[in-house]
Amino acid sequence: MLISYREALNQAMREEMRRNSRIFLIGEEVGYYQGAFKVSKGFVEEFGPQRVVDTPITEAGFTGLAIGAAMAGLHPIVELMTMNFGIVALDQSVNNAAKIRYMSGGQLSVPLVIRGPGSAAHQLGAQHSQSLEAWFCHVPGLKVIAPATPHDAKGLLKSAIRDKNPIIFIEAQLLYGTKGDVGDGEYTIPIGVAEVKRVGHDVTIVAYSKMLLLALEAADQLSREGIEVEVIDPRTLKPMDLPTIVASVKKTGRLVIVEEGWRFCGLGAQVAESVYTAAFDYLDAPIQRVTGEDVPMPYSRPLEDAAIPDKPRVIDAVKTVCGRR
Amino acid sequence: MLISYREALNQAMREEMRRNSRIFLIGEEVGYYQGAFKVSKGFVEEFGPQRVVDTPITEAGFTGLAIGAAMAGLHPIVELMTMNFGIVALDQSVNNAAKIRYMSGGQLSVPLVIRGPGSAAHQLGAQHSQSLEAWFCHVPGLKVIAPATPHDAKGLLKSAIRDKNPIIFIEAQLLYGTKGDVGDGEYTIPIGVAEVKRVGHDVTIVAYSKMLLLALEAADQLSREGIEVEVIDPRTLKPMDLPTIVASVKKTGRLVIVEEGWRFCGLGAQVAESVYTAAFDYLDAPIQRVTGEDVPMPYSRPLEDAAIPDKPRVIDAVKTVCGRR
Amino acid sequence: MMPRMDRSDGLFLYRQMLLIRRFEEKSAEMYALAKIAGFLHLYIGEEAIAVGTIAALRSDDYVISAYRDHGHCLARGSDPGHVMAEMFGKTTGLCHGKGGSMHLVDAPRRFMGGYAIVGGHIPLATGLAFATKYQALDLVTVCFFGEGAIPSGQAHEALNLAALWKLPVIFVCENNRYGMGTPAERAIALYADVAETARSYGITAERVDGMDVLAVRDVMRKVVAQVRAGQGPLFIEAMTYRFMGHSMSDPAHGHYRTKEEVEEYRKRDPLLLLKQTILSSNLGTEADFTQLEREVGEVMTTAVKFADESPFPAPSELYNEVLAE
Amino acid sequence: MMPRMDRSDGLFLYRQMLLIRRFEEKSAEMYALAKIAGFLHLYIGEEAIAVGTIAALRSDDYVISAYRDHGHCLARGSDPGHVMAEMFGKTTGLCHGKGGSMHLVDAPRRFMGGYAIVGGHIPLATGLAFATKYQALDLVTVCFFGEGAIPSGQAHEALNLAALWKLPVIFVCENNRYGMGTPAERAIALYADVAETARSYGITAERVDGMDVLAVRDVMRKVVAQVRAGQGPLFIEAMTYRFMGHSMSDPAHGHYRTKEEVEEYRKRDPLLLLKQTILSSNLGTEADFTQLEREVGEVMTTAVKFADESPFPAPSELYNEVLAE
Ligand SMILES: Cc1ncc(C[n+]2csc(CCOP(=O)(O)OP(=O)(O)O)c2C)c(N)n1
Ligand SMILES: Cc1ncc(C[n+]2csc(CCOP(=O)(O)OP(=O)(O)O)c2C)c(N)n1
Ligand SMILES: [Mg+2]
Ligand SMILES: [Mg+2]
Repeated sequence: MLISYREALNQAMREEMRRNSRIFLIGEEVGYYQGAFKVSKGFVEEFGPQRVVDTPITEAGFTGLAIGAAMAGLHPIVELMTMNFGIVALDQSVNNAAKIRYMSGGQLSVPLVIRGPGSAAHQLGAQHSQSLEAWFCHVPGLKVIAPATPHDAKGLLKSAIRDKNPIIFIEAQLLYGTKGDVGDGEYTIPIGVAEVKRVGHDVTIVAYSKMLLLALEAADQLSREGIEVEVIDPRTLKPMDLPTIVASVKKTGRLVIVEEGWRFCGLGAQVAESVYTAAFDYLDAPIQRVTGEDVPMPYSRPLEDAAIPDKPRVIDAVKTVCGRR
Repeated sequence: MLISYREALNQAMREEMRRNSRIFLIGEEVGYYQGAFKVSKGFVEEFGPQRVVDTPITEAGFTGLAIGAAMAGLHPIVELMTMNFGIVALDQSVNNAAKIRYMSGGQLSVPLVIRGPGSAAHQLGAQHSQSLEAWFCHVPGLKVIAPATPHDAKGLLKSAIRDKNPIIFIEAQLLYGTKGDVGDGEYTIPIGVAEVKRVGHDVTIVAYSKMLLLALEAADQLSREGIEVEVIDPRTLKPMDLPTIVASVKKTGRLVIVEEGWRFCGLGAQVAESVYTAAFDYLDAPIQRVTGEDVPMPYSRPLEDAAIPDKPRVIDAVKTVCGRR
Repeated sequence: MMPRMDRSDGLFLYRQMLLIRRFEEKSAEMYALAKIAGFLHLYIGEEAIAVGTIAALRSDDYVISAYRDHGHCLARGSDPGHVMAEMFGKTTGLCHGKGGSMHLVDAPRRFMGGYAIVGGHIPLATGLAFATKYQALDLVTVCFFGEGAIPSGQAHEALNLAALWKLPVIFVCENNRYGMGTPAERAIALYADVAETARSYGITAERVDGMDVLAVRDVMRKVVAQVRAGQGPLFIEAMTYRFMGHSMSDPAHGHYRTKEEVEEYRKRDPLLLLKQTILSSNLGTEADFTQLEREVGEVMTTAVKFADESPFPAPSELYNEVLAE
Repeated sequence: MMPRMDRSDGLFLYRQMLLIRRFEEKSAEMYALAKIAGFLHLYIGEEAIAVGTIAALRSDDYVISAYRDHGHCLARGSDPGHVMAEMFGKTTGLCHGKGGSMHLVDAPRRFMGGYAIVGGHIPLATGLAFATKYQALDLVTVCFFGEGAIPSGQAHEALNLAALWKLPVIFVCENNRYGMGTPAERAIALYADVAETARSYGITAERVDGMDVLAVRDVMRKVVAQVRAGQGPLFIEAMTYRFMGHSMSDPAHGHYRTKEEVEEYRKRDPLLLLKQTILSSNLGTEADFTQLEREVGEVMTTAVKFADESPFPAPSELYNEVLAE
């Protein structure tokens, strides 16, 4: 079945909500409006307003409410209209969701998914365009997932909803319309398992979310120039499947990491550091990172384009790491 | 003059507030209580309650207020009772303080210092013990400073207060009582300049804030065992003085990074990645990181001790990187 | 109460509202042509609030707003060409193209910006007011926000600080009855009397007909005088209605309200109301209005031409204006 | 209103308060001996609120608190030995030593934890109540917090949600007149009537003498019945006073209040008041109180012995209980 990323998320939540009445969806405009990006289309009609809960614009309040509900045995899915608004709820996700289990010596748990679009769309300006995965990945007690394809989105969201821990599930506005095959039956994808999206032997690219599509396009073009790129999508950002990445780097000897977030202290720095440590003697050249630029996101299109990784920059980085420039 | 870190901060603010009436201090208990950790001792008496402003427990509110005041030409110093409480004000520091200048095309600026103790003290538990510098360092538009000695604290706080940008100034509860010489006259220390705190040729350690003291102790002990460690304190975490670090690593060929924050996506990952890139051919062994463990901070002393870097671990890492284990 | 108005005054107010109306219509057109991108929130239907409020201010008073900010910026006297250029992302824009529709800033006119995190700019407003009081200036600060911000924690923290410290700030709640697709009664517990929120801080609050520019100006003249005299903050709930969708991605009426409801409110179009008053009190003729249409039409043509012909910023400008020197 | 009370009942309430009093005194002692570390906030003077409130609850109702939580936990019936062991950081502690004084949790007794970010647990309380309502259980949730949390944004977001969705939650504001060193009048705009805060959400609010355990229980019995019957949230402002410093690092009276003020309030010591009532209504004799003292003394001796003799967690337990399997 060829469906959009948006529909894949919709199916995942729908299937799980049918299985388990303790699951509910909560967030701004998730109900009667069908979701700001229409991810929860048809939900309030099927599950009713008790399980599809529209909220006021109070992310700290309703995220905290969801955490409390999880502590009492429900399984909430919090939709953040965009991940940007998660900043005002960060105290709840970090100080409560991530820590309650540990602080209570395992007495309480917080089965909870916080999901919504991260990263830039087109020209939404500085306060609406940021990639905060490095922040979430820094925090023990959280799992972080960022699928790139409809298939991964569906399978991973289902796993996230069945998990007993708080999970940050990062989507992307520009991915919602992209299409992909999700097969016919139900399925889940295990959390913490990367996927080799393209096999190659010259250089490894690690890329996730929107950046995976960029990496695959770049790989296609590079293939025509005789460079065979292996593209790995970690899919789960934390816990990250380092063995898969390291195995590939040991084979290719070269690594490029592509991420949309700010460069300094971005997730790619951690991936690089881990790989350097695990494959120090296998690397033929320093790892290259292609990242968002270290500026608040400008509104103007040419500036925004300059601030976000694009295919030429990925290709450049691959050539650099291959000594072909 | 031998004074405590606490007194050094007090002097820095006092001298600057005497110079410039636009500077004011705002935060919980900074006035009549003299600061939760007595950093602003004597301030309300000298400068009056208009310039030493006690607030309700509303970090988002008063940090935002300070940003607005900065936009209108004042120069606020926000004291966060501890950096942990900065999480509820993060929307203000990240979406407003860091971005307003850029979003306004340079029309507005936000000269502002947000200061307070980060990292763990002793057994304060998970919600009161964390090192969030990696988060702040990730954000363009912020400068981040974390001095380890009274001398650096004073000189850098004065520079921070004279800077035209929003600055996160991270102190440490366990440093407040430590003593050091600050000389006699006024002085400033430039932002963005690291200092070699100990010269050596066998291995470089990069460490900041409390961890610098640990690194220096370890270096002393290692010296007795015949390993001469060069210890560098970046002091400013962003912008980081990479040239000084890289020059040292090119000399020693070995690097250990010590930080108290969580390992995954910690600042050390970025330092490592930068050094690997800049000194790939000079490194004799993979860089070692000594970090906080990836767990919410446990209350119990033996567990807390296990979660935070200590001298044996630093020594171990140095020996590992030197191939001496 | 019969508002005072003479001919030039009446026509001035009408012209201001007309300018906003035509500007917004033109913006919608330009959005359809993809000259403007991102989120675009139109102020059509709400013009009387910006115009009536700002007409009661001095040019050195501060004004700050949320993301639906074109109206406030234009009412403050910003050049429509520079505003349009900003929305085109051009280098001649108010913010050099870095802000965009949601983040207009015109510092010389004391228009301190539009902000896109609901509730997040309200603390900034208290800071502007704090700064004027600190400097013993007799300035007031006006802060515009939608009723959707009423439940947000940041709004409450700011209201408390304003009341506690008697800051010279006027909170203007533009109650257009919806926050995106959510009617106030599904978001605000005491939706029937939003001003009760302010009263719970001891802040005097009044409701005004936000479709009647004269009523708005009257009430604002009164409260501006009170606030300027040092009586502390005030809160105005201006009842209004947005005639268009929440943003350009939301249909004009949507499923959350009926076409009939929109039509009903359109009968109280603020431009229509003022025009009727002017005509019926013989302060102007149809010819005057035809003349104003022509004038404003020319202004808009010039503005769009200016925006269109202005250059885009060069990618090399990306890193400018992140930090102040 | 004359409270209903019989002998066993009166002595039970006294015993509960006495247990808390002696526990807190013992804690202070153990803190001086460095058996307990970190922040330690004593509940001495406020015992009537926890005891009176919890006496009105069913054992399956939920209770949640802030960091001054020993009293609530003990009133809920937790074993003093396990509580003390937690504060000693021992593996037999309620939370295996991972929580500490500020984060006591006793899930079987539905004591859902103490939390240390002021205001941050109030949304959790609405979540517990949401979960019970969702499951159509006739449970109530009681949320304790200090008056210092009243201005916090998270408190307000939670109050609005509770009111909007008529959640079965009772907010109990322990107004001890100070947040650390800040008297309520310097923190809360309408400090003279904190309950006005709740009323601005349409939540019925009452004030009660928090030194009179019978008055507290009476009012709680009434409101618990109302809330259990589905009438939505309620708010109680319990007027009290803390006899000790804010925490162990704050002197018993401090500079922010006078010794005389403390002495004045001590005359209304909740234990004293109840004892007088019991004696004067001939429900008990001095001998009964001597007996209770002995019993409670033994409980405390056993508790301290248990805590003292229990083992510390092994460092190998560090990573347990971060994530649920
Ligand atoms: C913290 C936050 N959450 C969510 C949003 C998304 N959002 C943008 S506008 C809006 C509705 C705001 O309604 P209101 O305040 O009434 O203003 P109006 O659009 O009616 O002028 C929402 C939910 C946001 N910008 N910020
Ligand atoms: C968000 C936040 N800011 C600051 C603190 C530091 N702090 C701990 S307790 C306290 C005072 C709280 O007073 P109140 O709520 O009245 O409770 P009480 O201590 O009187 O019981 C403060 C400021 C904190 N824990 N959380
Ligand atoms: Mg609205
Ligand atoms: Mg208090």
